Amino acid sequence: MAMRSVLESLNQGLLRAFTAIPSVYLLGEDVLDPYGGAFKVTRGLSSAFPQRVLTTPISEAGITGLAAGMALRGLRPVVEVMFGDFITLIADQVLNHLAKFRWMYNEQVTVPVVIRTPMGGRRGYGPTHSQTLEKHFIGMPGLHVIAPAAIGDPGDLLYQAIHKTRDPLLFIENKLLYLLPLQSEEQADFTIETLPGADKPAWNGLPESTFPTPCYRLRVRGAPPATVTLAAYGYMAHIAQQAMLELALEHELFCELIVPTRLAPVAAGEIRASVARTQRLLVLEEGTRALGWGAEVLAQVAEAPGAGLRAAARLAALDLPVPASGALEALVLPGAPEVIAAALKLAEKQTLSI
Amino acid sequence: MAMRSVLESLNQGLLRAFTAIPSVYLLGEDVLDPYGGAFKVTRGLSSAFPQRVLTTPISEAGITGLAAGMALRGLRPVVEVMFGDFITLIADQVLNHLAKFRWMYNEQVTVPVVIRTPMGGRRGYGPTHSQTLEKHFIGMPGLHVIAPAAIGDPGDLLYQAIHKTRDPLLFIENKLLYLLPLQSEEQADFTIETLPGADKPAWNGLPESTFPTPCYRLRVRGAPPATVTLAAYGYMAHIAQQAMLELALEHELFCELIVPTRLAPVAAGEIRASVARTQRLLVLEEGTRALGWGAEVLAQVAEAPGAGLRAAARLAALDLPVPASGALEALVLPGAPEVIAAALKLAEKQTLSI
Amino acid sequence: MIRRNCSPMTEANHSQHRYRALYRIRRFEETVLEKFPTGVFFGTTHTYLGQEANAVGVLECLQQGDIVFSNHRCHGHFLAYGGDARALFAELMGRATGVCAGKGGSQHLQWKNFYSNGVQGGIAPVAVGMALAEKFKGSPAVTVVFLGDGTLGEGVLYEALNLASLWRAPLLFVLENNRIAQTTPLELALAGAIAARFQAFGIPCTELDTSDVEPINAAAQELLGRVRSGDGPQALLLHTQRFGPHSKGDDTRTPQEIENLKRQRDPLPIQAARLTPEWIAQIQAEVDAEISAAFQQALADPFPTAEAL
Amino acid sequence: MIRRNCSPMTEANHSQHRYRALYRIRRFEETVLEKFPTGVFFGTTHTYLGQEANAVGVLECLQQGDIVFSNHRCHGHFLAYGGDARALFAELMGRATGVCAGKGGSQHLQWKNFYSNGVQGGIAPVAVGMALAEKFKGSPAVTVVFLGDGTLGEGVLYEALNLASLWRAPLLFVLENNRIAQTTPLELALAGAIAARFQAFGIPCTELDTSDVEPINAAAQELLGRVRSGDGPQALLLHTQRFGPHSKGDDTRTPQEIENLKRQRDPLPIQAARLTPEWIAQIQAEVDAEISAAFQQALADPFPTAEAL
Ligand SMILES: Cc1ncc(C[n+]2csc(CCOP(=O)(O)OP(=O)(O)O)c2C)c(N)n1
Ligand SMILES: Cc1ncc(C[n+]2csc(CCOP(=O)(O)OP(=O)(O)O)c2C)c(N)n1
Ligand SMILES: [Mg+2]
Ligand SMILES: [Mg+2]
Repeated sequence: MAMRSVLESLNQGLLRAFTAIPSVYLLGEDVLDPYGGAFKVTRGLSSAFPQRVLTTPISEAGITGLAAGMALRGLRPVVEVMFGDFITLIADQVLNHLAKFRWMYNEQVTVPVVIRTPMGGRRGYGPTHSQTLEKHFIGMPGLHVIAPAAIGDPGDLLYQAIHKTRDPLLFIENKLLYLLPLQSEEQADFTIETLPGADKPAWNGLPESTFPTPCYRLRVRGAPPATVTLAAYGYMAHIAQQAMLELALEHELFCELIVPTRLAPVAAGEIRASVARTQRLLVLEEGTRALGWGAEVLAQVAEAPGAGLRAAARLAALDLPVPASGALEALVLPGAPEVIAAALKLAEKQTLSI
Repeated sequence: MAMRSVLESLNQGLLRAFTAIPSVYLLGEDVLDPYGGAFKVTRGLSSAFPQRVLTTPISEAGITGLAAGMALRGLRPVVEVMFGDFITLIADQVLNHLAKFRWMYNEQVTVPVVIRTPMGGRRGYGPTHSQTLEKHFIGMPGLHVIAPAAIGDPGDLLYQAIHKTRDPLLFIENKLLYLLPLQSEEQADFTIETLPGADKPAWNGLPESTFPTPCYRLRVRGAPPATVTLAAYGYMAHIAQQAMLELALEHELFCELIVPTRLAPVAAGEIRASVARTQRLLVLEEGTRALGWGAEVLAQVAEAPGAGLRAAARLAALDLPVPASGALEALVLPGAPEVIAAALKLAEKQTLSI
Repeated sequence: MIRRNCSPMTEANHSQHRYRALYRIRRFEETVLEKFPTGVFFGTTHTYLGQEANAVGVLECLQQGDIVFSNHRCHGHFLAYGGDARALFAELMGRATGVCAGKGGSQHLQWKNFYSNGVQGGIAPVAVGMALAEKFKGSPAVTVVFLGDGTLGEGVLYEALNLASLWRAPLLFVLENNRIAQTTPLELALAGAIAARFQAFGIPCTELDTSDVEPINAAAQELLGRVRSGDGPQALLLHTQRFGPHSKGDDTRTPQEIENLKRQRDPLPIQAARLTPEWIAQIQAEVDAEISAAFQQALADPFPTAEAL
Repeated sequence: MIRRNCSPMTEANHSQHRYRALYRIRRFEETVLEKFPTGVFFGTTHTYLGQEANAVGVLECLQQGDIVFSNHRCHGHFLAYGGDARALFAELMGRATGVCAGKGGSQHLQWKNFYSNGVQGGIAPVAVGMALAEKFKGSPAVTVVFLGDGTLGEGVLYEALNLASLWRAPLLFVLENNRIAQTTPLELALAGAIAARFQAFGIPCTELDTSDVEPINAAAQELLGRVRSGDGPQALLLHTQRFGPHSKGDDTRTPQEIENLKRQRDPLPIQAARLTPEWIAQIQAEVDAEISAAFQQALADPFPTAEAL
């Protein structure tokens, strides 16, 4: 069997959802075959389910609101926002409508809407088509945020989300993930463990999600115990893996990488557990730093009693728009060299403090 | 002279800006006299400057875009968003237009727009009129966020922002601040120091703001050195003061309170400096916790080499919409009793760890 | 006028029924404004005084399963839909027995197929989605969404009009044009013409300028008939008058102006003219008792506790 | 046809000038599509092939200080505005000499009074604000904003129409209707009629269905004349045809369909018919040389470095 890509996996997850669940509908721009969506994740759907795949006008807020209404009336709509840069246009629908309805209406309704969108740069698309904006949506009460990496079964994660969520859910797909092959537990260079998910997100009042959102731990195969914890999600996990190999081979610095798929409610338990062993934490993210996912992870680790944290840092995009020129984009977005440098710096602290 | 309220101060700051700067315009819903805006901050402006005060349709995104265009062509527009809950509607204009233009257009333009909006609950306005949403806007490259407290001269801060900013700036006014009297340095119960603002925000590439955004340190007058640092902005600073008094008088726990007015770029240096003395930090905010201002402050403190942090915690709203019923609202939003409890808990850690 | 969709009544008790519905909203809202200063309610409120005939005329046409999405000025719609006065008072008072257990408050109601939200415009696409969902499910239910003239300023409304029209959503847009938004007169907020806004998206718009519940009901019947028979979305533009302040005590119009409006446009005397004085007195007495009891019961209801979170 | 606003030219060199402007865009865009596979450009691009007469016809009417706001499909507008081909190539190549030093890329240009942004719809209110600013400052400058048919889906556009009309912004909306948005045909995205969308907001709309630069220019002159004389915003609806893919290689239309479009609607032969073969040859040769030199120069330009951040 050929190795599946993340794109194929997601596409199959959608097809599976449409096949298994008659109440699933898709709303998105340019999603009809033969085009099948700007990034082809929806390819084949409109041919197989012409009645339930709705290609829409360029109306991100409108179709998100439509999906809310459909969900309130018993359907399970999936919305595709063509570029994640445009989730700003759905912010009001998500925050003041979708994510509020269930609690504000005293649990008398549910709003099972999955909003999928591709994020990320490194393709030279420029300042309005390259951003990583989920940080602005993580931390809205009532909204789940999930992001697959090229590990496990992203399509199944999407399927589960569509099938089981009772709340609006933002599903973040990094553009560069799409063509990566899926890694499995027999990965040559790494051991990949699926953590028990002991880390049920504590969400006041709102019952937790009803499907598993796996968290992975990766180690370079055969490496000694790690002295640095890396935490990353999505495509940054892939970059982290590249860096880990080089850190191990060239610098004899051994890391373990924690890759959650759940971003909201933020669940840092598995990261904390790793840090309890390594005492050093480097959080990676492709978005800008301030009030990012990394800030929350670091804050949760710092708050925890007896965290035993000896050094911590974040690596994120520079606090700038994403430039179009590849020459500048590479400077603004964090890559493997920056991860390596940051990890070495963190490890130096170790040397110094001994 | 009667003590001025924050509302009077802001109103006078606006009047001063209109008087001194002919390029200042105001755009907002229901801002004309005699009404003068939903919270009266703009009262008197339209009578004095009828040509430059534009009452608008209910078009938050539209008027924000208009302001961007006006600013690109040399004016200094001020936008009032009637309730901060609706800044979700301007998210795309702010993030993908206003805040991007200067850098994306290679510094060939400036976008001096001040967007004022009232945030906050405790008035029973319910889930769509009580939120504290600035956390979703802090951390957008190119956007400044500023929030006055009932300390110093909020009107002057607003005036400076309108007069001097070269970038879009979100000015957050908590509704319960409006009627508070301004505190000055001769405040009976507290000593109030204005910190030197050594803490210039490091904003890659984007030159720093060109006007001072003061940061205050408050201590209970005559109290011994503090063993806990509190950090808060806006109305939460007022709540923190109430708690500090009670902590000092009833529990002999002495805190110092750091109150920044600049929220973005996030500048935690003065907080770090205080924590270096106290080793204990409690960050307070009225918004929900995840990826909030407190997360960034905690992360910056935890990252700093030799932070000497022994205990840290955040106190924020529960991760829920803000309920209308006062009975529930008081449970969801953090008040002085919660601050006291959290500070005592932090201090107990101290006892235990000694 | 075909009333095929209404429960069978004789013309006489039909008129009585309508008067009762109008007067019930009136008394409820008067009570709200009267009691607000006593501190029993949380937050703020937007009363429906003067616009009662719109809700009563339109919602009388609803059939089992039909859906209503309302806005900030939702008490009248809720009561005309059949909502319970005590539950609504309790919601305004933040009690556990409220429509949403006190979580929503005045602008955020949900009961059966009735919904409201306090963000201008955003409800329009949600209502379109509901209408489409019922269509996709093969249900005969239609959706009615209430909007104010000021809300024509919000862009998302036009996205909703386009989508509703493109996909023939079984939906009636009811635009209540009271010629004011908070304090802003229509002229300062609206360019062009309201009806043309709907028509530009291929949505027929019927316009009415009356406080008489009868023609409003007739027009709504007609339009909902078209919606039910698959003609796609329709718009009903109701020119109307707000008698009260926007919320509480924030009216910038002169008392004289409002007195004039009341003299010319009060839906209650218009409907009362169709009843005997005895019936009027009886209905008023019954409703006065209902509303007063509802208020007192709500006032005695418990506040929600931490478990409600 | 009054050409009071145009620089004085004889009819002959006017035609030559226009042909040059059209051909310059054509050659630029052809070069972009041709060279894209070689990897010299970053990201993606949206070419103006087929629509050249719109930019040339409209922007010929600009006067000193007038403002243009353009969208994702901005190369043609930029070149017709007078933008430098080398700076545009350099921007697409991410070079330090680009229009915005490589920061913006294909969709994000700023030079003199020309601006573009790649987010559909959001530019409309910004353009209204610019127009108003010039009016408030007492400047005679007018603003032109270019929008595509697909962008009629975005709600914020209608907020902009309302505000522009209410406050009589000196602004021309140019709606380029190429009947497609990315891959979505107009029929699947638009209910009602485009002209009515403007008219509903009190904005007069002039409609034209031609690839001939002359009538487009005449209409633009007429409308900009009205804008300049304080008549408020105007709309020019240009039915047009996109010859190329949406960006690169993503055309879902049949080659046959596109061939037909080219045969019927190419602005270049229409304008060429007004010139002698000698002039055509000479202009083509000059422009070919200009574009080719611009490309080569840009290719030799340096990339920006960390200091540019
Ligand atoms: C998005 C948004 N902006 C502003 C407000 C504040 N607001 C509440 S009601 C109102 C006026 C609404 O006017 P209209 O639509 O005419 O309804 P009416 O009050 O006249 O019934 C405003 C501005 C809001 N609720 N939502
Ligand atoms: C807000 C937003 N949504 C989606 C897109 C992606 N997108 C870029 S161009 C385009 C089609 C635009 O169609 P139209 O307005 O007709 O212009 P044309 O491409 O035909 O010139 C789309 C959907 C975008 N840039 N911005
Ligand atoms: Mg109104
Ligand atoms: Mg098009």
